[in-house]
Amino acid sequence: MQDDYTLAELLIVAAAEAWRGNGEVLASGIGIVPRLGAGLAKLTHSPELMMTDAEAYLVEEPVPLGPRGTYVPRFSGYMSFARVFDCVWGGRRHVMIGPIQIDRFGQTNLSGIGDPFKPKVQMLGMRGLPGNSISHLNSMFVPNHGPRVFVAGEVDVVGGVGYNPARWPKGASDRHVDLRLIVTDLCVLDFGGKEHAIRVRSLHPNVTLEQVQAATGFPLASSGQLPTSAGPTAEQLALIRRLDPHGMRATVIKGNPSAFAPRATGKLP
Amino acid sequence: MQDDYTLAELLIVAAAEAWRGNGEVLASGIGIVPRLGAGLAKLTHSPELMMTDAEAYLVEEPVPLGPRGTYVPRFSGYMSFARVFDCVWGGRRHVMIGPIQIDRFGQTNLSGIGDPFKPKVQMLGMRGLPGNSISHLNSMFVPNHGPRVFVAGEVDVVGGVGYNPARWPKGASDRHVDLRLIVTDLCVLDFGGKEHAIRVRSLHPNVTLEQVQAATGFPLASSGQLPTSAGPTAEQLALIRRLDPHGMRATVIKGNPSAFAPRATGKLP
Amino acid sequence: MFDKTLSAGAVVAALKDGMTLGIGGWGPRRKPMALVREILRSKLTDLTVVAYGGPDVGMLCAAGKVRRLYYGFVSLDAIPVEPWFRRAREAGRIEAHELDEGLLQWGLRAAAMRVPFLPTRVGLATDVLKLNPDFRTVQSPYADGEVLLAMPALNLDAALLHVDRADRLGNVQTLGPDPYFDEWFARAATRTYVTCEELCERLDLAHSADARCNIVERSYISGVVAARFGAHPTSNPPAYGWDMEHLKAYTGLATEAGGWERYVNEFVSAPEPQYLERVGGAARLAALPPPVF
Amino acid sequence: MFDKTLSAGAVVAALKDGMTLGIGGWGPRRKPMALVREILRSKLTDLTVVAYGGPDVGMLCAAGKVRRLYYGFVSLDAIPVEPWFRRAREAGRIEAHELDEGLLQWGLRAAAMRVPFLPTRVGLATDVLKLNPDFRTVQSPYADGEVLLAMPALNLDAALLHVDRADRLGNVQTLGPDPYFDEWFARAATRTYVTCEELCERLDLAHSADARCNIVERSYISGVVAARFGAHPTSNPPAYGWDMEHLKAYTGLATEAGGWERYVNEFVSAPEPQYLERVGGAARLAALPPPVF
Repeated sequence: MQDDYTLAELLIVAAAEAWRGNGEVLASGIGIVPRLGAGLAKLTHSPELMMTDAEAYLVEEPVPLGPRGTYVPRFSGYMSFARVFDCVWGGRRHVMIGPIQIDRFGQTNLSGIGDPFKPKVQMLGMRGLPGNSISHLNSMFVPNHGPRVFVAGEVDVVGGVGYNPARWPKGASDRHVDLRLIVTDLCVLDFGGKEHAIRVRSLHPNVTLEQVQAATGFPLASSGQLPTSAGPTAEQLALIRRLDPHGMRATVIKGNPSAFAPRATGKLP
Repeated sequence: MQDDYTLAELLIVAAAEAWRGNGEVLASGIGIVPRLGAGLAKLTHSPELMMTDAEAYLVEEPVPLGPRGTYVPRFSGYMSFARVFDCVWGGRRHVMIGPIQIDRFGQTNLSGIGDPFKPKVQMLGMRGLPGNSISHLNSMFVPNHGPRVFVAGEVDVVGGVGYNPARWPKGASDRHVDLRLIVTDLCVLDFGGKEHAIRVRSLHPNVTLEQVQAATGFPLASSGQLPTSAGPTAEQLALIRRLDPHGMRATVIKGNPSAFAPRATGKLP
Repeated sequence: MFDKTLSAGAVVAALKDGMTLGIGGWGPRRKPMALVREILRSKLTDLTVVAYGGPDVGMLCAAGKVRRLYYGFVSLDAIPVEPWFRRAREAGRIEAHELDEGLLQWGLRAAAMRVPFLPTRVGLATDVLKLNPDFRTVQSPYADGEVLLAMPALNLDAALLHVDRADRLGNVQTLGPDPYFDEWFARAATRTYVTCEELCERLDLAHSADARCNIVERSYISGVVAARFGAHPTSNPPAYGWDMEHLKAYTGLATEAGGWERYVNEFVSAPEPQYLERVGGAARLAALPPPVF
Repeated sequence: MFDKTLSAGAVVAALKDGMTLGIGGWGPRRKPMALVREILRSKLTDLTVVAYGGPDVGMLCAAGKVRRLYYGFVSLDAIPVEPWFRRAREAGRIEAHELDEGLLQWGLRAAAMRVPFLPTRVGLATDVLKLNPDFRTVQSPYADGEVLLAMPALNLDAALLHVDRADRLGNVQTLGPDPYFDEWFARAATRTYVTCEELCERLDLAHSADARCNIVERSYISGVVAARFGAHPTSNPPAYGWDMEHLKAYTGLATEAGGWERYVNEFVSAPEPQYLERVGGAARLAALPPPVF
């Protein structure tokens, strides 16, 4: 019974762990899984987290995704875009976003593919990546773990800073840089390797380290026996359903597979 | 009949002239005469002036002084203290204040008398003088023209900047410094002398240039025949009464003399 | 008193080729689209645009009006990448000064405070520096000696905003939950023009109780244009939501040959009253629901 | 959930000698006087105080708690110069870092944004530089090359604020027309303690409609103290005005021998409930009229 959950639901639980023990920070989950993860964290292990209604107000009860029916969010505080930047620069925030590229240094790209002066594919732009990454806790979500995301060299456009000494001007301070988790459809990574190298922290069910390494453009650190990523408890699953009453989490991973579905080997897009 | 006005009323009219032709600036008159002057300017020659309720809102009709009875100010905009500084630094303001000392450079002091590290008399502090004086139009009001106010050397504590080259660090910009009028109980001064020297612009009735010079700690510029400062017209007087229904202007100059009262010569406190 | 009202055409006539324009709002939210459409109808060109971009930026790019663009993103929110902006970028047609979102407002604040720069860590160690090769660093003169990015002031020749209410004197109010950075666009600009849903004779007489919704004092407002639904197809919360149906059709045209000409012919070439009819008329627009996140 | 409520005594016990304290409010407006009185009752000393000063600063000076003071003014408004501050200054008893008012908030913003300084023209060519000999200038790295004052961050160990409403989680609201710079004191501080007129279990449940009155997010609020009339004798608009009768008596004592001891004996030595009785009780305080300007 307890094993009756989807991969997306497992990812939500894994994402929620990013916000554990952060203290009182604004938990910003951008996208369905990160947002549900933040909400789950607040409703379980970390009630001190702050959260917005995804518009301009703070709430103490995470707002469910999608049409709200009769549910009306109640506001405990104000968080306009202007205040978001004050919050970001002040450092009391932890955001999880889905970059289009991540490199071995943890540098991230949301701007585009190719030459930034004439991109092959223009994406969103820098958005808040430079500010987020240099100011407060950051985590990432990757629903399609592969070498196009985890690139072999540097990302095409560095939006979010990482642990790449060559990028830092002399005298500049990286003291607030603190990259935490990368939750992917294959595994959970962190920056616990040597000199903040990206390290495998846990593998999702039926995923091998070799599969993960093959899907990654750079060598991953890992140590000893890797645990299997935990799926939701019955309580967590109930909370996830409450936070996502319309089942939008089913759209995150193609086919919405069970967490225990067999994986194709040599996954290379 | 038209000559039936007090010195304070003449000073209000003189103060109002400071705001003529400024364009759309926040007119801040600190103290009874400057405030009434600003209100009079707005109600007559300069309706484009902005004004506050002396608290946090902008009004289009100057708020009368003192208890308001049934009058309720109506607000056209917001001007919190935070926004005042944004307005000041942006430069679209003209303030008239009453410094305790003014020197030949137009430098002003509201902080105290004597050594700033152990003042003989502590006054208000810098307040907004450094920011006002370096950012936008400034005028001054002196109800007791004498050498204690118009000091021989530099003011004891420079709060408001002036045209004193020795005070400006190399590379600093004084391009927004623009000192306008000084309205005193004897005369109206401006900064139209050589290299912004303080110059007599008009004399109040029954006041001579010699009296003014004798009451001033530094040489004043002046040129040709000096006009007599204009008193209020009947219309202006009616507006002044409307803006000051409780007659607070009577408290500004000791004894609330007529504008035409004889002056003691050699006025030296 | 005095009267700052004018037509959208008069606003655009006051703008000059080569100017730096700031555009208020945020993505597909409260954009001064009636003024943007008026620019599209004009010969104005060679613009430097500073914006948290939405269809305003996309349309100006599509029409070839933009030479240089300062932006943190250009997005329609539910449609993550603005399609016409994407085309212009991928064609290398605009000089793209991509910025962090917070850095953009910092540059506006520098201009507002009339300082040449404001320091920050944000942008260091990123390609913000590659895309803005004129940016310099500055060292703290204190014991820390830290090297920071000196974000230069983004001085604007003009800012364009859409607000809920304005009066003839230039007093303005926005009623939505977030004023975005409109205040800072105005303070950074030599002149600011607003369109408004409701034009009042005097806001102090009509809406004194909402004075705290005044986003910037009227000394920053040079001109006021009455333009009910002037933000369409972007949202103007809480009055109306964005028009996703329209934005989807607009997006679809970006991958069609002659798509922009079709959009212009259908929606831009005729004056504003016809535009409002062609997008469904007042009753439909007033009923556009606010988006739910 | 969690609960940040504590007593005024516990707040003061958490403060240490030599700390830098920021105090919110403005002159005789919305000062956290219940916390100031609690400091007066304690042995806490050797403080660096940053404030737009009113009786908070005056009382701390009178009690010899202040070693160093950063201020733009210290005033009771209708009584232009705070009398006890004046005495301390004229006796040369405090290290006075007199600032321009705008410069003070600029230093708080620098701390809030965690940059070592923010540039400005304000303070150049004035004795701000004499009274703050540690201040340095910085040169713009751009073509203008302008030399500006580098206002250093005013980093606070703790900030003390008074608000209208707070909840146990640390959410706060102020209802007056002007929030002053309380937000920036909080953001500049490692920890912030607030007193509140009304303590709620949950502001989102009790006063959601006023959420825009939230001056800073609760991550900046370390502790919440229930203190009805906690701003007395300063004003807490719109709820109550300042107590000019009390402030006049307080001012009168400044020129009497043993005046401070008398003030302490009469008003400070007994705990807060007695204080409120001695200044006239709740009915009188609730009826103190707002000042008219």
